[in-house]
Amino acid sequence: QDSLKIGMTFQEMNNPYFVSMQEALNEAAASIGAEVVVTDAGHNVAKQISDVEDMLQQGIDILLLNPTDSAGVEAAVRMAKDQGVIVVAVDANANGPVDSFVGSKNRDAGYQSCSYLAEALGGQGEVAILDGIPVVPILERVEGCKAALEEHEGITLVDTQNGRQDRSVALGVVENMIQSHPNLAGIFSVNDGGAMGALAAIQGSGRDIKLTSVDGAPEAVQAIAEGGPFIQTTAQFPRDQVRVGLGMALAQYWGARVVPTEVPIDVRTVDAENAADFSW
Amino acid sequence: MSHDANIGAPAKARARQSALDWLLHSPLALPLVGLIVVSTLMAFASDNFFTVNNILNVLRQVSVVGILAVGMTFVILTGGIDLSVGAVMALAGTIAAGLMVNMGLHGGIGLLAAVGVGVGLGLFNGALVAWGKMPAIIVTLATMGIARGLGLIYSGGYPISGLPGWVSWFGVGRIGIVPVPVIIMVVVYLLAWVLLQRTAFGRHVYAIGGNETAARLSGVRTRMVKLAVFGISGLTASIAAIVLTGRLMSGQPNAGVGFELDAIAAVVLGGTAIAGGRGLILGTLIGAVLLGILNNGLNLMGINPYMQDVIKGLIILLAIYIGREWR
Amino acid sequence: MSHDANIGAPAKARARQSALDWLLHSPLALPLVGLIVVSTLMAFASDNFFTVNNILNVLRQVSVVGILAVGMTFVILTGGIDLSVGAVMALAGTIAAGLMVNMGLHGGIGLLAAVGVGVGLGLFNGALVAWGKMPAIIVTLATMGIARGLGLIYSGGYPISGLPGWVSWFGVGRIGIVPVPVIIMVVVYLLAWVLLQRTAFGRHVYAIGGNETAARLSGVRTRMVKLAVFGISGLTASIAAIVLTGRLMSGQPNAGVGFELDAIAAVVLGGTAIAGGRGLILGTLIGAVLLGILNNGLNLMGINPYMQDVIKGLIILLAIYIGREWR
Amino acid sequence: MLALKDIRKSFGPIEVLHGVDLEVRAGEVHALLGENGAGKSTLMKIVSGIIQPSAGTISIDGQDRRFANYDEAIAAGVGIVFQEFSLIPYLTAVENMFLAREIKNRLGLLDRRAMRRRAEEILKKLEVDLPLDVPIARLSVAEQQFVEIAKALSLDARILVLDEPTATLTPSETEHLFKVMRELRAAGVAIVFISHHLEEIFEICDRITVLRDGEYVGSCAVADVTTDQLVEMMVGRRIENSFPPKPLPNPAAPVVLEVTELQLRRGGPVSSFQLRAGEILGFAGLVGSGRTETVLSMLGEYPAARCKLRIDGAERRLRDPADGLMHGIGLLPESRKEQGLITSFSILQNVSLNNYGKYRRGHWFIDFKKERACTETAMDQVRVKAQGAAARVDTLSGGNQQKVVIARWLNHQMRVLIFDEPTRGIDVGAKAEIYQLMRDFTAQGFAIIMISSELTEVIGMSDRVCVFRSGGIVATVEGSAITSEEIMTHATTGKVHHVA
Ligand SMILES: Nc1ncnc2c1ncn2[C@@H]1O[C@H](COP(=O)(O)OP(=O)(O)OP(=O)(O)O)[C@@H](O)[C@H]1O
Ligand SMILES: Nc1ncnc2c1ncn2[C@@H]1O[C@H](COP(=O)(O)OP(=O)(O)OP(=O)(O)O)[C@@H](O)[C@H]1O
Ligand SMILES: [Mg+2]
Ligand SMILES: [Mg+2]
Repeated sequence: QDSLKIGMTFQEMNNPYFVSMQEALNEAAASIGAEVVVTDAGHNVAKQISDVEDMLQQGIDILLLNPTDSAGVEAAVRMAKDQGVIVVAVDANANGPVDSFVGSKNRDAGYQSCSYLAEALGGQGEVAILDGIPVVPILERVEGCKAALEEHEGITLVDTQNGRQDRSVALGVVENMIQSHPNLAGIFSVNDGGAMGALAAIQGSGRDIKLTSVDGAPEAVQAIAEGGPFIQTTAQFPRDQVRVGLGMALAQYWGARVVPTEVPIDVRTVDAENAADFSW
Repeated sequence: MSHDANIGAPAKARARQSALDWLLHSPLALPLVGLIVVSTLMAFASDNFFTVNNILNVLRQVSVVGILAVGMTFVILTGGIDLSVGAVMALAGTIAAGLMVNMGLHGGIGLLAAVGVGVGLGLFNGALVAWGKMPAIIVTLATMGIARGLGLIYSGGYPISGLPGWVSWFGVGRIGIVPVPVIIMVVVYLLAWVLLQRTAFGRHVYAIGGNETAARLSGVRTRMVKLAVFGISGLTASIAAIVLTGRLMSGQPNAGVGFELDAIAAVVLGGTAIAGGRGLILGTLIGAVLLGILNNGLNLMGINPYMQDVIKGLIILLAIYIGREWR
Repeated sequence: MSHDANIGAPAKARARQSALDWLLHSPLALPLVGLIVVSTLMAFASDNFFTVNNILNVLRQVSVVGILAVGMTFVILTGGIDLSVGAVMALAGTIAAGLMVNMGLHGGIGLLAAVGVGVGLGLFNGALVAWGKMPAIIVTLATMGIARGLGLIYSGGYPISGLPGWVSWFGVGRIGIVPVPVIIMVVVYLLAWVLLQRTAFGRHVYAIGGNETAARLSGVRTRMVKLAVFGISGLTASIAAIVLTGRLMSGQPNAGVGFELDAIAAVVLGGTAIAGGRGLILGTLIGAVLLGILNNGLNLMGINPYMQDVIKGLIILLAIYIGREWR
Repeated sequence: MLALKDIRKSFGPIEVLHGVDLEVRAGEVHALLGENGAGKSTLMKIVSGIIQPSAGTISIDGQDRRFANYDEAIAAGVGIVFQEFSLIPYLTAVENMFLAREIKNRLGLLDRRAMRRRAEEILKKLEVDLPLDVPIARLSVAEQQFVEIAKALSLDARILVLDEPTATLTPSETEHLFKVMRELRAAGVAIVFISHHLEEIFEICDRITVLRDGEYVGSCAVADVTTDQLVEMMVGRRIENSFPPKPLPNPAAPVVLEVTELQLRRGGPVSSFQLRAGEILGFAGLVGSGRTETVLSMLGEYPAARCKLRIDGAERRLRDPADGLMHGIGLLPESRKEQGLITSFSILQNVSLNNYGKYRRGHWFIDFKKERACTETAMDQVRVKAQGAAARVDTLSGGNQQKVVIARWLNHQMRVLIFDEPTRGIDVGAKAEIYQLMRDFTAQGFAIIMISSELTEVIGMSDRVCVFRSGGIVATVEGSAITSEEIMTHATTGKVHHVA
């Protein structure tokens, strides 16, 4: 048989987070002489299932699955397993007989960012959440954030709006948030894409509002290093996720029978102090 | 297909009556040429393309948009448009899943509820267009927002999973080797063909798209017909919802974003005039399959996803450009 | 506005000549009523709404879609549609940013490149529609995919940041207290008004939407006019790209997804007939502001985002329904 | 059988029918006469329930009736052929005829064979041979008119309204129609017939009712009036000698336009003709003989298999009508609604549509004052009856709409005008004015091609006549040879040379 064939389906690919994942995958695959097929679901579960079906037609051996939606891709997981393909979920888990799941501790990430925000505000003031597309990792971040905020008596959550993780949408949404809450002191964005829009809105308003987020995207890290409203992001490790994920899959490919079903990847705070040294 | 059915072919073709001639002047010429050209290209580019397995695979992938495109064809034939189909489908699927999972209701009720939601919203659109005299594009744009919002409110943003196993039959089941969604799609197309070509209602659909005032003056109940076509669009959206729910095994309030554009593309690639009055349902099926083959083939060829958008766009343009000569 | 210029208002209004009367029979009546009703509602619901600050805020938010809607108005008046504006805008912005950042070219060249990309793609659409005789909806749908793909290929999926500081002037700068994007938008509208109401070209735009065959047979160069309207749509997309790039301070290949639908909604809410031939550019401005106020007001009121979609949809329906009486 | 009493109708503040009476008996053909805009079509739309009267009563067989829509009128036995077509372009003739009244089989599905049979019967009665399986958009205007008539006949109406059915028919086709009308009359059907062709009135009608400006002028038996009296009733004045005198032929006049080779489609005949300065060149022929297609091909609007033409002796290619305009060639199309007017525009905007060069201010802008002044002059020239230059053209009567399109071209300095059925639907008074305008135009050294299916008009106006048959010119007649016999002989039996 010819060389090992790895398929990876991404929920989206116009986000540096997933683009860097793909880069790490290509490097890793090149080092073992494997072939890589990549698809972009564009946040569309139905397309993601079709993409997986098409990859199965191409005879992949390993499927790295970055699900658009955990429940929705179950059919794809089952189909892959039926054809004897090894399935590892990356970044977000998938329902069904997944061999292993490698992903960030998203609840922790939300918790860390919002604790940081609350402390930076001295435990006092109004904060808002800039929500995103309702998928499990994002919902977990919001959950973690709320838990952190509740630990501070003086902090009130005054608004939750959806920026759809999109810079241009978030910009408008946060502008309105700022208008409607004259005392707003802090914003938590569920990801850096939305945070960059929020940052533009805060800077445009000239108000003193602190911003935290999740991801550790290069742009965000740079903004944090420069100082200003964007004070912290809880970094994930997309390259490491895919490296570990591929490792899990390969282990099984080589015959390992006891592969960890879940490998949580730690997250780490990036703020003005360590931003200069951080990159994915 | 009979000649009467073939609206849009010039007189000369009839006179000569040869089948090839008829085809060349039929509105199906474009879609067929596109289909053949694209399939041939794909077959050359990828060994995996022309296998029974992959062809069934493509048809299964096409089924959801293909079913949506049936209702869209009715609406477009009357000169309207329905931008809400994707959102209505998502809402219908979400509510059906919700009723089955959260309320523990019998599955049949869930499916009925899906149909009820789809047809209900379709009739809502239709009533506003027909009696409210509002432009379809803006009515259905608004309904699209409303349906998405309702779906998210109903589900709280979470997808609804934990459906009874039999639901997956609609999405991944097979009868013989033929996937169930494909069979459902074919049945829907057959019914649509009968309705459009063999009933008075169908003639009225074409008549309204051709000249609404004249149709009304001739005694066609234009408002009822418009109400009905939007109802049909809602119905096909809910059938698509059932198939999709079976495929995703969950209710997804966010599913089907942009499917309305795919459905429109299928209809127009299928040779139906966007201004209404001319077109064949068979063309829509070919258009939908064409789109499916593009998606599938480009994936099989392992083309960079960014590049796929560009190539897909160019091929659609090319297909329409070639087809234009035959009109 | 001169009466002669006011294509689409019925004759009677002219005869009586009272301003109120004219307004009631003008296609602007609907958008104005909508604007007033919605503003009043918002003002009651939120104290923050009727402040100078917030009104400028709304106008600034509206500017991008508002500028896109100008080109869309031209296209829709001829009976076409342009679904590619959002994607063309994103591509123009991305390429401009890329040229400034990666190639270190002078900023002016970046802006020129944005305009070049926008106008170029617009003319591409226009040529296919006018000479290729292809339906606008499908041509621009294909261009939308192509432009998005090209943007992603060019940027590799990363946003392009690190723009020179002066670029932000276009997005967040102010002259006096008035934001620069608002000024740009107003200038674009003024130019469009002059073009549509004061020049032969404008009349030809309306004529093509009213009856293309008649216009062509009487010697209007319909193909050139169609080419031009798509070119204008590309131009306004590139102007919107400059404003957006200034607001985001980065080139975003995936910016503006769905903006084409917002622009269409603004045009139609503004009283322009989707079939072409009738409408006023001022209506589009009102429509765009109306949409902006809805977004802003619902946010100010702190309404659950899912609920906002529903309310927005219902208000749009209501506005069009009320307006319909005046047509 | 049908009696209308004191019918009034207002559109907004303007009353267009000021108390009109009409009585039609079973088994008679009743002519409804009046100038353009007199209110004939409006009255007939009231009879058929398409619009509602503001006041007055309609009674059928002595019973008061009120129709909320056309369907109710049909149920009461009323059928109408509209002045403006009410056909669906992409449906076939059969489908159009049975639209909303389809014959169904036991399953509720269409019984297409039965409908086809019935359609063939009706068309046979009319002695027309139409392709039945083709979308009617592919048929000529006259063929469409027959579909329209057949559609009304298929209703088996007891009261049949024909609103200018002959405007698009040639004499022989009109004869077929009259034959059917006579049969219907014998069967006791009451027919209301509207036409601007007075000789037709005398041929087919039993009694007449005349309207003038929405006023009821009177009714009488046809046998009791002369043409002159009739015209005077309609117009309120006498009209002399409708065709202006022809100038002497001038063989030395320069050829302004020459078509050296024109083949409409491969395998068809190749035609050529010359148009001289100062002449009116008539194009005669039966319906569908290719006159319209010939001029549209010349202008680049239709793709011809071959087309070579010279303008002022220089070889030119016209890619579209805009090129024609540039070379001073203008076209008045045969179907005003589909091809002539922008119905959402005012009269003013329609007239100035292709002539903004005239109203420039600066390089770019429209001079509204000048535009209005010029338009009003042109409107006066053709006597458009309207509330003003700002009125929307879709509120005008059919004839007035036609005049607006004529005004558009008078407003230009054109060297060649192509008039395709210029007086279709125009009343006698206005016709004379249009004829005079055409002569004035050629007297300035300009030239006109006039396509007309009205033989008297062709004979009365043309200096030379090209006769068409099967897509090509089979003969050109001039001077005293221009007689109806000569033209009809060529049009029906002329030899066509097919060229590969
Ligand atoms: N919808 C309308 N709104 C306003 N005015 C109208 C409308 N329809 C008709 N009119 C006016 O009513 C008058 C009568 O028109 P009508 O069409 O009945 O004339 P007609 O006698 O049939 O003329 P023609 O011989 O030219 O067909 C005209 O002055 C016309 O402008
Ligand atoms: N749009 C069209 N497409 C195809 N064939 C057409 C079209 N219009 C007309 N024809 C056919 O072309 C032939 C010539 O039609 P044309 O309209 O030029 O005739 P005409 O002599 O002007 O007669 P009239 O105008 O009185 O109907 C006819 O046989 C007609 O059926
Ligand atoms: Mg009339
Ligand atoms: Mg003709």
